[in-house]
Amino acid sequence: MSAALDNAELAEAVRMLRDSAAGLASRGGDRRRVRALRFQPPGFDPAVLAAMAEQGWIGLLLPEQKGGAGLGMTALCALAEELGAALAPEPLVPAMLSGSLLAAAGADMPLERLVAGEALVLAAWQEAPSTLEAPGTPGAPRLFIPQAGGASAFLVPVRQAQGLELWLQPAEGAALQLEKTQDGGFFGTLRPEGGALLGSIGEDAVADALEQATLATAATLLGVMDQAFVLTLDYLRTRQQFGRPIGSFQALQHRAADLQIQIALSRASIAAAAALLDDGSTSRAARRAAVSRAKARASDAALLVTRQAIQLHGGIGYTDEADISLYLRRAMVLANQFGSAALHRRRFAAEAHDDMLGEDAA
Amino acid sequence: MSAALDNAELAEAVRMLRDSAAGLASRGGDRRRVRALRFQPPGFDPAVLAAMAEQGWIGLLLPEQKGGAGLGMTALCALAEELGAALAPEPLVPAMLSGSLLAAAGADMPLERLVAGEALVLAAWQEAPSTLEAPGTPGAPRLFIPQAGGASAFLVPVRQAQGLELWLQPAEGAALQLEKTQDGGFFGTLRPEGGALLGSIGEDAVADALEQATLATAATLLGVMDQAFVLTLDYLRTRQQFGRPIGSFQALQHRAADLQIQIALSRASIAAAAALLDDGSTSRAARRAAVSRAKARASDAALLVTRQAIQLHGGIGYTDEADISLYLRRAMVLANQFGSAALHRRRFAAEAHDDMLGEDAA
Amino acid sequence: MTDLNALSDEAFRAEVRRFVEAEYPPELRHPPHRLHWEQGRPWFDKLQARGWVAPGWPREHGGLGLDAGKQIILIEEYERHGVARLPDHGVIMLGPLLIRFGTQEQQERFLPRILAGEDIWCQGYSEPGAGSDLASLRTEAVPGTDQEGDHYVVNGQKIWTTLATDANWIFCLVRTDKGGKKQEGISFLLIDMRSPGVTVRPIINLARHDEFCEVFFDNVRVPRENLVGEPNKGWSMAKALLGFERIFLGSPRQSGYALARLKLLAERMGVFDEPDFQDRYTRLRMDLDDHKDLYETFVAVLRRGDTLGPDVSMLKLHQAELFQRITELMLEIAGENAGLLEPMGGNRDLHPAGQFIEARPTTIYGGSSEVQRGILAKNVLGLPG
Amino acid sequence: MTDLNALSDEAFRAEVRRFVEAEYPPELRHPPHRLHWEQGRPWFDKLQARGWVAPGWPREHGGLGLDAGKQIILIEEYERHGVARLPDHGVIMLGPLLIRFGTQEQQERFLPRILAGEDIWCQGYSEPGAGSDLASLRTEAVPGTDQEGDHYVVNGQKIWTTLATDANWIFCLVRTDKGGKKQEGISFLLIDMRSPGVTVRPIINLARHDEFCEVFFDNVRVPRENLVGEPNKGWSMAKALLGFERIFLGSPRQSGYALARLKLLAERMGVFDEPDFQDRYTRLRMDLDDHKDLYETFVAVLRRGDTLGPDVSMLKLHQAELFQRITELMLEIAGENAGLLEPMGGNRDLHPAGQFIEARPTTIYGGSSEVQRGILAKNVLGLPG
Repeated sequence: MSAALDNAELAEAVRMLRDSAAGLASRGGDRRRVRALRFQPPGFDPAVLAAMAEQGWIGLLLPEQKGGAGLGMTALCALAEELGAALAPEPLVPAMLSGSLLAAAGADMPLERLVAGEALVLAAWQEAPSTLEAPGTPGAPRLFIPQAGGASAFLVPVRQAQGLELWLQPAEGAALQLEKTQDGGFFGTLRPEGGALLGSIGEDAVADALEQATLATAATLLGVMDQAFVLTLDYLRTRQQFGRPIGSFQALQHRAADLQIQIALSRASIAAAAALLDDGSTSRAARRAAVSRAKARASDAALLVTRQAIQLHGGIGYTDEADISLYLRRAMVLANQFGSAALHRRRFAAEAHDDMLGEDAA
Repeated sequence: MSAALDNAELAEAVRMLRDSAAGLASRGGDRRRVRALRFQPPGFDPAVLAAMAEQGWIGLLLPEQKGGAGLGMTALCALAEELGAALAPEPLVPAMLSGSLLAAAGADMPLERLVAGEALVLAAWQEAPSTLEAPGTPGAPRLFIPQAGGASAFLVPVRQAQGLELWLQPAEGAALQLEKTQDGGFFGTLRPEGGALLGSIGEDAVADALEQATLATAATLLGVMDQAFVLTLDYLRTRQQFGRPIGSFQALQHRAADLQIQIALSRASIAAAAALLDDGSTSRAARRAAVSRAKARASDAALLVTRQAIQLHGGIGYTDEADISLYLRRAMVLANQFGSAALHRRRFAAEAHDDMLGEDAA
Repeated sequence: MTDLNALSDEAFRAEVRRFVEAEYPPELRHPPHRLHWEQGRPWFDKLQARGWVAPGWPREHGGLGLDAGKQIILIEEYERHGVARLPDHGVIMLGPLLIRFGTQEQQERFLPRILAGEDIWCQGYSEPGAGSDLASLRTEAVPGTDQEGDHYVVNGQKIWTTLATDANWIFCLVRTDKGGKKQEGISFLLIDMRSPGVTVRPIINLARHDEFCEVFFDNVRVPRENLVGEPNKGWSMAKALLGFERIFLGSPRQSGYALARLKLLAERMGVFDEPDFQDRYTRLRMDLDDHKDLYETFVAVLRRGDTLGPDVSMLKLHQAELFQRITELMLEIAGENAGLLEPMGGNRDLHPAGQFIEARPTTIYGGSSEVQRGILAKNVLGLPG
Repeated sequence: MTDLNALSDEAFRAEVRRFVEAEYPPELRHPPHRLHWEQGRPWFDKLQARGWVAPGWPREHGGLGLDAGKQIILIEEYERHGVARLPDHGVIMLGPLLIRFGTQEQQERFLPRILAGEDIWCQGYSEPGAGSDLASLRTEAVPGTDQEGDHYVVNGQKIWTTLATDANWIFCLVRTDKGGKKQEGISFLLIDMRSPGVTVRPIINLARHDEFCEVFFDNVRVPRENLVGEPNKGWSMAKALLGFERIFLGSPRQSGYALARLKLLAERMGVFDEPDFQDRYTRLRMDLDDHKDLYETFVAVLRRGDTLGPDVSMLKLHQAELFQRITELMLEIAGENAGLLEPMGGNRDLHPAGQFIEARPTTIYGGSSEVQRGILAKNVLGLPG
């Protein structure tokens, strides 16, 4: 973990990650690629996912002895933000989630292939919408598997008397249904059946892996809203109406200021949660509260910013051909993944300690 | 009731009421009077209250055979709006509430004196903050009696085995505590003791009287916010900054537009509730839902409008000497009287029928 | 034909309700998008058979001659039943304008073909450079004369033209004089879309529907007699045309229907009884009911025979934002379904993403919320420039 | 004196905490209003005895010479303990300005008297015609010469002068040149308030406290040597003075304390466990914690020794509005107590009306929220004029 890195080393690692992200999927540049992949199975480019694996990103969080980069959440959040800004449709965060589960179950072989980009294994853990619980009900349909059409196999947690087991079910022959998503990808519903037992896995390991995926999703949303805002500011500066740039109208300026504050709050909240997770010494409750706060903020802010981005673009914002619409669609897909804002507010209320409060009040 | 009047007659009665209100306490003109009465017991001018009685306002809702004017809630709401706009501190609505209770208990003598303006009898019904329940607990302190320092006697509902009784307790010698309110008036807390039994009173009669007082308070709030908005628009048109009237700044214009919508919604909601109560043929649940909706809207909107009125006045708005502050203070006092917005939302949720919904949805 | 105006409001409402319940094609109720002409044709045929194509036109021009109160009832019943809007710019916009400003020749030439469903009209006002700022439009019509007579040559582009692909005629605001104030020098021109030089390109919108179009004019020849009213007076004519239909942009029906779908979704997601949801749902219900009361005060103005003032902007603003807030709550409670392209389980009433997207343009089109707030501030509240 | 900068942050924080816990008068913790000089005097004496009057001034001028990181810790600990702000414009505003722009004579004349508590300074910037628009100020200083030497004659009025009744000196921005741009022609002048022609009128504010004043100047003679810096350069000097203190307008402490009081009130009113309240309370807590994280990113800038950019406006904006939202919820749950003039049952921490009112000016003073949004839009987001 990043505890091994000092601040300067971490900052350098983050800078390098952002640079390589820009090489593979630049913030501003590849919306043509995104459009070309939309609604065409599997909804992403396997070659790009393989290139991401080559960069070491699927193994980013894994320790070096497992073939990983040994980096932490601060690094992952930077990477996720860049890929969010670039609207990269490749399922990197789901692949990393699988990596964490495989590592926890000690399943070295599939892990090696996943990390190397040779096989896309996707976790089929979810049995209800907007949840962070993986009950592992035998036979229950597994829902909302992102970009499921591109998987070579699925990881299915199954509850047995003695605890959770992790099963590997090949995609070939699986009862899998795909549904198109707003951003051009595909959610899969899997009816789990057969496959091979990989090993048992602890509840805490599953919870931690989902915690990491949640925060990485918040960071992805940060990239989405940030880049949508950049495009919107460009539009406000250049689009003329009533004889002047619309960005000179005070009501729109004030709205832009409010959006900027929401983006800044999201960024600060995500960075603080990442630092907390990387610290390792904090309690599980504190980590859960921080992650929930970051995800709730990012989900609400991303929908607000992308919605307002459409509004500020006026008529053109409501066309499918305007790139700004791609950001709204991505935000719609990610906002409730790994828990809606409402779920995370409830979790925060249950977990957070009143650290700012109380001591000074009579 | 106004059922006896046709639409044109009602409109004429409302017009005349508004005119006479303007004579006694004009919308724009008597803020000097209001200031002079502030924080000086009893917090209002008994001579003005007597003049209101002479106009027939205390008996406005009472049938003619009880010495009343036989008008309905549409008329009362118009009057209350005018008096709210004028910030009149006289406790007209509380006096009318007493009138309704006395009439229901068949206590003709005190009613006559109240309606004639010879004695101010105030209902001491409330045992908790923000409530519309009058449990009548014997001996329990009665709270938040408006302008209690000016009462000659209190009406105390007391629950007995057979139902509610109405007692008349003289103010002289009563255990009464006064507290200053933001608008310069006084809330009284009465420890009920002794007095004379006036008669028994039905639960429904109490509930109906409180319903009417609630809606009249919403209308008072409408007058408060409306006049605060008028003053604010004047200020926006005249106050110069950065070389032009501040009302020409788009962000302030848009905020003014939003406030106008809230005022219009309040007015429409109150008028509809008044018409419903005057109709008489609607169910109790529908009446309760309509009154709650009107009061919730008026409470929220009045606080919003008066708060924004302070903000739009800038530094001067935060001085006690600026008249605009009087409207905020009045709104603070009235907003939660006869139930806060939160209470009325809960009541609405419990009582309202989904009349706009359902039939067309699959 | 019975005089519908002679019926009581209740009798007329019952009459309309009977008609739509008996005759309106059930599969077309509450369509998620504007219908194309061919899709709505069966309903048009029913209207035509009954003589109900143009409720607001005077009877001498083939309309029903309904007063405003009856027209409101008609539209309320259509909304209640979920009757689709047909491509109706000819009936709603052009007809009244020709009846008021057109020559007898223009009336005789165009009105019967609208009633017969032979001409389908679309409206060419907005331009890429002039969205909310309509007065700055640049599509240009230059007068000329050739062997076939006086005409205009039109060059330029229109955008957000609703259902232009279905139309054979377009009425346009075009610039005929570049001097003077921007609002002046604009004329009202009727253009046959089959003329050489007219190109239509559909625009796919966020709902992935092709309801809007761009229309390009490249040296299009338009006969002089297709000018309506005086030259350079088109702007004031178009504004005068803004009739009582503006009230329907503020109708509570759209939000009411959305709220019913929100409830359905909340039940499906199992959150309907959760206190968080109940609190927000109750606020929305109260907003809707208050909106309905406000709407009725404007309807009362029309029933009295008065005309609407600029304060009707309030209705449109509040309805659009209420509709949006309802669909935003849908998105929040829908879990991952918020990201689906198609309805949940194929049920059109369970499509939070679609309804959320459907609500987006309501604050943009028909005068954006920013423009409406400006109108309220300046024309209603009297705030300075 | 030990070098406080040499202590670790933790040791320094502990040192400050020990000091305030031992020495700060308990009855002055978390006062609802700014303290008058005489009320705060006992605390000033403690600071003076310890040499802590001016933490930010260099040691050669009698300050503690603390770096920004240490100063932040000091203020955080003061805030945490509820230490009142004294009338401190001399220490916070004037001192640093004289140290940077004043002559040696000015420094020697004024700085020691600030440290000794002999001179109490107030700040004369705002004027009735120039609230958010400071550059348009009109208080005028006309140069002249008489038998006693070069001087200015000052005429005009200042407003919102904090605690002017307590002060014997005022530093003012005055207009010395009416030509050119509004920001130019403004000079920085030190005025003895005991001079003939100076009148102070306290303004009672909404909290019914007299913290603000008007100050009138009627032909006030001010010696030439009381001018700081060059004539007509006062505006840029005053702007240069906007130091890291700006961050404290965005400190989470005020909202944190309000939230604690909200919780107390909710418990007292019996609504704390109600789901409606819990939902809104949780949102406010999350807002506060996110704000704290954002605040820390600005603190980190200062700790690195960098200066704050205009984006610090975000902090002030968000904190002010969060504080207001917290007190608005107080009002909503307080029932009729929302209308009381005094605290509930005499308990200062249960005074929803007072706290609601206390929150009102935070979006007006110190750069109104409207001005802050303009700064963000133009100076941070680069939106045009």
